[in-house]
Amino acid sequence: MSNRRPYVRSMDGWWKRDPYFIRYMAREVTAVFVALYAIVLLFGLVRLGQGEAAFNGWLQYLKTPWMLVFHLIVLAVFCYHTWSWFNIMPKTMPIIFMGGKRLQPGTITGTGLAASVVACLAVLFIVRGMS
Amino acid sequence: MAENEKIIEIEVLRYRPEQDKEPVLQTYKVPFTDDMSVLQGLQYIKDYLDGTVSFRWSCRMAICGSCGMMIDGKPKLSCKTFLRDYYPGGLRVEALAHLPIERDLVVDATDFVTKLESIKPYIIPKEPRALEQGEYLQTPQQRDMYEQFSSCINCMLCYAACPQYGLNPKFTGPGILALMHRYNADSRDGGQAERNELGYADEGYWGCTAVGYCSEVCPKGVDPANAINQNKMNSAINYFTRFVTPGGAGK
Amino acid sequence: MEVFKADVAIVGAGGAGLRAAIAVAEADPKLKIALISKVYPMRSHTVAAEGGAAAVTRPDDSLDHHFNDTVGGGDWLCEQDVVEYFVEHAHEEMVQMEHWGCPWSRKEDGHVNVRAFGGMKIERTWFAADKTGFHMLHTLFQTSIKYPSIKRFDEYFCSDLMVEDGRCQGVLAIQIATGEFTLIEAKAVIIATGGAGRVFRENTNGGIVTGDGMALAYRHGVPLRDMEFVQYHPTCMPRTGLLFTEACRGEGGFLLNKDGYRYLQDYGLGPPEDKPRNKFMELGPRDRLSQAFWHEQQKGRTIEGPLGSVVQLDLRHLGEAYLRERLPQIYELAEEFLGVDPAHAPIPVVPAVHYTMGGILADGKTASSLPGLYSVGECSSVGIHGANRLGSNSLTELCVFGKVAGVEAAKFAKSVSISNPGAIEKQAAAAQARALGIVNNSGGTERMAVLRTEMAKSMESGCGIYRLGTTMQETCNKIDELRQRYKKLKLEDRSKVYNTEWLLGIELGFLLDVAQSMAYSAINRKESRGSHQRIDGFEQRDDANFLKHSLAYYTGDGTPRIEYGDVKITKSKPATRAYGAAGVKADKDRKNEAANG
Amino acid sequence: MKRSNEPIFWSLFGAGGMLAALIGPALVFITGIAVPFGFVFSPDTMSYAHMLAFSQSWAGKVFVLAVIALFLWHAAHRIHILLHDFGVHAVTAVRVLCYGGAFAGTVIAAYTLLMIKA
Ligand SMILES: Cc1cc2nc3c(=O)[nH]c(=O)nc-3n(C[C@H](O)[C@H](O)[C@H](O)COP(=O)(O)OP(=O)(O)OC[C@H]3O[C@@H](n4cnc5c(N)ncnc54)[C@H](O)[C@@H]3O)c2cc1C
Ligand code: SF4
Ligand code: F3S
Ligand code: FES
Repeated sequence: MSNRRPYVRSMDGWWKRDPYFIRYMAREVTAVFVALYAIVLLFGLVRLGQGEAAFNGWLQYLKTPWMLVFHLIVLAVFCYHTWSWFNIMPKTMPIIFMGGKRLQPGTITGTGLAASVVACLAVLFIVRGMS
Repeated sequence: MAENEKIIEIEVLRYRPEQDKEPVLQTYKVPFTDDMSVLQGLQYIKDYLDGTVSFRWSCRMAICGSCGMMIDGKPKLSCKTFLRDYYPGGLRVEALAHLPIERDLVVDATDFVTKLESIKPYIIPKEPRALEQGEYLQTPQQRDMYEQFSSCINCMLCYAACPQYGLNPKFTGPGILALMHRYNADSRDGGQAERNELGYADEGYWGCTAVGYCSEVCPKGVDPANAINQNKMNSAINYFTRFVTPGGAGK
Repeated sequence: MEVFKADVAIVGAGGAGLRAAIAVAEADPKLKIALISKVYPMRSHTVAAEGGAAAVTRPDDSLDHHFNDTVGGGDWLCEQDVVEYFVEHAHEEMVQMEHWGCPWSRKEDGHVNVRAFGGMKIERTWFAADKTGFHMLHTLFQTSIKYPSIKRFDEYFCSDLMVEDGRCQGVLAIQIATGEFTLIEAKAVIIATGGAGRVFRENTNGGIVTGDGMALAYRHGVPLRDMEFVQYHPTCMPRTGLLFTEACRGEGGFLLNKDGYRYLQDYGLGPPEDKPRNKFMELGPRDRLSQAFWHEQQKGRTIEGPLGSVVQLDLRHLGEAYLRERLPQIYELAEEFLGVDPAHAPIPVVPAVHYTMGGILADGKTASSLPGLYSVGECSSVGIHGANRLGSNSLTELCVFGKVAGVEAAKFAKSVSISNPGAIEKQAAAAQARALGIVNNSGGTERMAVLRTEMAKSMESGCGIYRLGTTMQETCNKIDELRQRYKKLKLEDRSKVYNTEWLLGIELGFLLDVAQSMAYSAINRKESRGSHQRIDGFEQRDDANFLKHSLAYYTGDGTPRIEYGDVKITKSKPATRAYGAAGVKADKDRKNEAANG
Repeated sequence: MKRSNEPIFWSLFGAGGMLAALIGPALVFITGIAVPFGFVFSPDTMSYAHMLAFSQSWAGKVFVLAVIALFLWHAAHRIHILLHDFGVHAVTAVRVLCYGGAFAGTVIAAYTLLMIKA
C-alpha cells in the first residue's frame, strides 16, 4: 500500500490572494455595469415604442440625481473596460512582423487606445452634428 | 564574509503525509549573504538545521524547472529569487499553488506530465524528409514564430498562477497549451488538425478566461496567455466555417 | 516488490538516455524499454548546456579537421578509431535533431547556422541561441513520447544493478514518491547517468550530477577509465560555479586581468586580435585557459574582492542588441545573479569544474566489459575526449553514441533471455536491504553535509587545475577516511514519501567511490597531459610511459587498483599540442614532414 | 474530445467588448450625462422626435440593436464566467440565466425596433 496522500488545497477566496487577481476580477465585474447600462437603453427603446409620453417619462428619469451618479460610475467603468480591453489585446493576437521587426505589445495596446479615442470623438461630433 | 552575515527567518510550509493531517508552518533562522538565493537558504536548512525538509532542485540556473515554489505568495523559481530582497522582513515558502502537495515543497506533477504527453508534442512532418536531404529550411523569421513558445522549462509556475486551472484541473492549462502552439506554429509541422481536437475543446483554449497572470509569472517569457488566446480566433473561425471549408469539419 | 520485465532498461533520461531509448524503439518496436530517471527527463543536466554541438558542416571544413582538433585537443589520449566514427556520424545526428524539431539558430537563407568554439579550427558548432542543451533535451524528450514502447519510470532512483550469470540483467529502483522498490528485469542495461561534477566544490553541474552510474558499474567490477581527467571551465560565476558558455568567447568576448590586459597572449595563445580567431587566444582549449588563470593568480594579476580572485569576461564591445540575440541566457544570468549588465560592465569569472572526461570503460560500440551492460554519455568513456574534451563535442556524443548504444543493446537483448529470475529477485531483496540500511542506521553520528563538504574541498585542493604529489596524497587519504566515516552516516528523515535525505545519502556513497577513483588515478599518473597538470617534477607529457589509459578497479573497502590500457592510434601520431601562432607553425611543420616522408 | 460551443458566445462577447471599448465611454457620456443635464449637446438631441426618426431609419435600427444586444451578450458571457470564478458551479442554471437574459433582451429590442414603423 502506498503512503502517498497528496494534499489538495482549497480555492476558497482565491481572488483575494493576489492584487493581480483583484484587478482581474475588477475587469470581469465591469460586465455587470455594461449589462445595467444596456438595460437602461433597452428600457428607453421600449418606452420609445410606447409613444411620446412614455419616452419623456424615461427621459425625465434620466435626470434624477441617482441616475447621474449611476452614469458617472458607468462612465468610469467603461473607461476601465476600454483600458483593460486593449491591455489584453496583444495576448489575443498572433505574432505580427512589420518591416522585419516584431510588433510590440505596447504598440498594439497604444494603437487600440488611440482608435478608441478617435472613435469616441467621432461619435461625439456626429451626434452634435445631428442635433 | 562572517562580519556581514545576516540572519533571515524563513517560514516553510511543511506537509509530511505520514504524520501531518494538513500542512503546517515551521520557521527557521538562516544566516545569509547577499548573493544567496532562496534555494540556497533551503539547502542551508536541509544541511544544517533540519534534514527532513524536502524540495526539488538541480541546475541552480533557472533552466531545469525543478525548483518552483510560492515565495511570499507568488510563484517563483527559488534558484533565481534572492534572500536579500526579503530582508529584514523574512519570507514564507510554500509548495506551488493549485497542485496537490506530495510532501513539503514537492508537488505532484503527474497531471502536468500526463497532459504534456497528450498533446503530441513532436513534429508531425508537413512534408517527410530523409536525413540525406539535409535539414528543413526555416528562415529566422519562421523560427521566431514559435521560438518563444519553445522556451518553456516546464516549471509549472503558470499553473500555480492560473486560477482557472486551480478551479478546474481538467483545463489543459497555460504551459502545455503554449507547447501545443509551439508545434502548431512550427513551419515544419503539419499536425495542427490533430492537436486542435483538444485545443478546440472546453479543456483546451476555451478553458482560459484570459486572466493573463500565467504570462506575468513565467520566468522564461513564454507568454502562454498569448499562445492560448491567439488561438481562440482560429478556433472560432474553424467553428463557423468547418462545414464549408474542405476537410475543416474534423470530428 | 514490484517486478517489471523489460527487454532494455536505460538508466538516465538525459540527452544520452533519451537518444538511446529512441534508437531501441526504432530498431524494433516490439522491444519493451524501461527508461528510468531520478528526475523528470527534462530536468536532466543536459538541459544546462548552453553553447552548442559540433558537426562538420561548412564546405571549407572536413572530417579530418574535426578529427585532428579532437585528438589534439585530447592530448592524444583518444581512441582514434572511435573519434573517426564520431566525426563521420556527427552531421547526420544533428540533422536528425533538426527533423525532430530542435530550434537550431538559422541563417537568413534558412540553413542552420554554426558558430566558433574553443579548440575547433573551423566554425562547426550548431547552436540554438545559448540554450542548446535545453532545446536538444526537450526535443528528445518530447520526441520520445511518440514511441509507445518506451515505458518511463520518472522519479525512480536506481540504487543497484542486477548481475547474474556473469551478465547484467536488470536494475533495482526506488520510486521516490512512495519509497517502494521496483525490480526492473532487463536483457540489456544501458547506463546514461551523466557526469560526477558534484565531487568538487565549485562546479557548473546540477545537484543531480553525482556519478551514480559510474559508481554502480565500478562496484560491479567494470573499470573506470581516465578518471583523473577533470575539465575546468575557464569562465564560471564565482562562488556558485554557474557557467558562462564558451560561446561568449566564440562570439568575440575577451578575457582581461586586473590591468585590463588580455593575458592569454602570455601563455602561448597569442597574438591577440580584435576578432575571434579559431584556436587563438580566447578560443584556445579549456585546460589551457584555466591554467592561465592559475598563473595570473600566482602573479597577483587577478582581481581580489568579496567573490575571491576573479578575472573579467568582457562582452561590452558586442553591444546590447547582439548580446540579447546570441547570448540571451548569459545576459540574464549576469544581470540577475551578479547584478552586472554585460553590455556595460565586464563579468567577473573564475574556472570551475565542468566535465568528467573519464568514465565507465566502453568499447567503440558502448559495450562495457560486463556482458549486457552498456554506457553512454558523460558517465561513459568511449574514448573520444582523451585528456581534455573540446567544448561542443559532448552534446554531439550524446546523439551519436546514444544511437549506437540503443542499437547495440537492442541487438544484445534479442540474443539472450533472462536466466534465473529467482536468483535475481533474491539479489534485489538483498540490495533493497542495503539501501534501507542507511536510513535505519541508528548508531550514526556523521552529518551528511559535513562529509560532502570535506570531500569537495579536498578534491578541489588535490585534484585541481594544477596538481602536486603531496596534496594528491592528502586527498587520497581524506577520501579513504571519509569512506570509513560514511558508514556512520546519520540521517534524520525516516519517512518513505519523497525522502530526499535518504537519496542524498545514497548519492554520497556514489560520490565518494568516484572521488576515490579520481584521486588514485591522478596520483598514479606521473606526467602532465591535457587537464592533468602536475607541478612537482612531472611537468612534461611522457608518452614513453603514459600514453596509456588509466583503469581504476573497485576493491570494496580498500583503495582502487590502478591498471593501464593501450591507446588506439590510427592516423594521428602524438605531437606537440600548440595553439595560437605556435599552433599554426606546428601544423605547417607536420604537413611538411608528411610531405617529405 | 468534444468541440466546445464557446465560439458562439465568445464571438458575441468579443464583438460587444470591442464595441464597448471603442465607443462605450462616448455613448455613456452622451446618453447618461451630457444630454440629460444639458451640456455640450442641446437638450433635444434625444427628444422623442429625434429618437423616433433615428429608429425609423435602417441604419439607426441596426445601430441601436447592435449596441443593446452586443452589450448584453458581452456582459452575459463575463457574468457567466464571474459566477464560475466565484465558485458557483450550477452550470446549466447559470447558463440559462445569463445567456437566456441576453437572448430575451435581444428579442425585445429587435421586436420593438421592428414595430417602430416609418
Ligand atoms: C553548464 C554546462 C554546460 C555545458 N555546455 C555544453 C555545450 O555547450 N556543448 C557540449 O557539447 N557539452 C556541454 N556540456 C556537457 C554536456 O551537457 C553533458 O556532458 C551532457 O549533457 C551529459 O548528458 P548525459 O545524457 O550523459 O547526462 P545527463 O543529462 O546529466 O543525464 C543524466 C540522467 O541520469 C539520471 N540519473 C542519474 N543518476 C540516476 C540514478 N541513480 N537513478 C536514476 N536515474 C539517474 C538523471 O535523472 C538524468 O536523467 C555542458 C555541461 C554543463 C554542466
Ligand atoms: S510557460 Fe513559463 S511558467 Fe509555464 S511552465 Fe513554461 S516556463 Fe514555466
Ligand atoms: S492565467 Fe489562466 S486563464 Fe488563461 S491567460 Fe493564463 S491560462
Ligand atoms: S534549480 Fe533548476 S530551475 Fe531552479
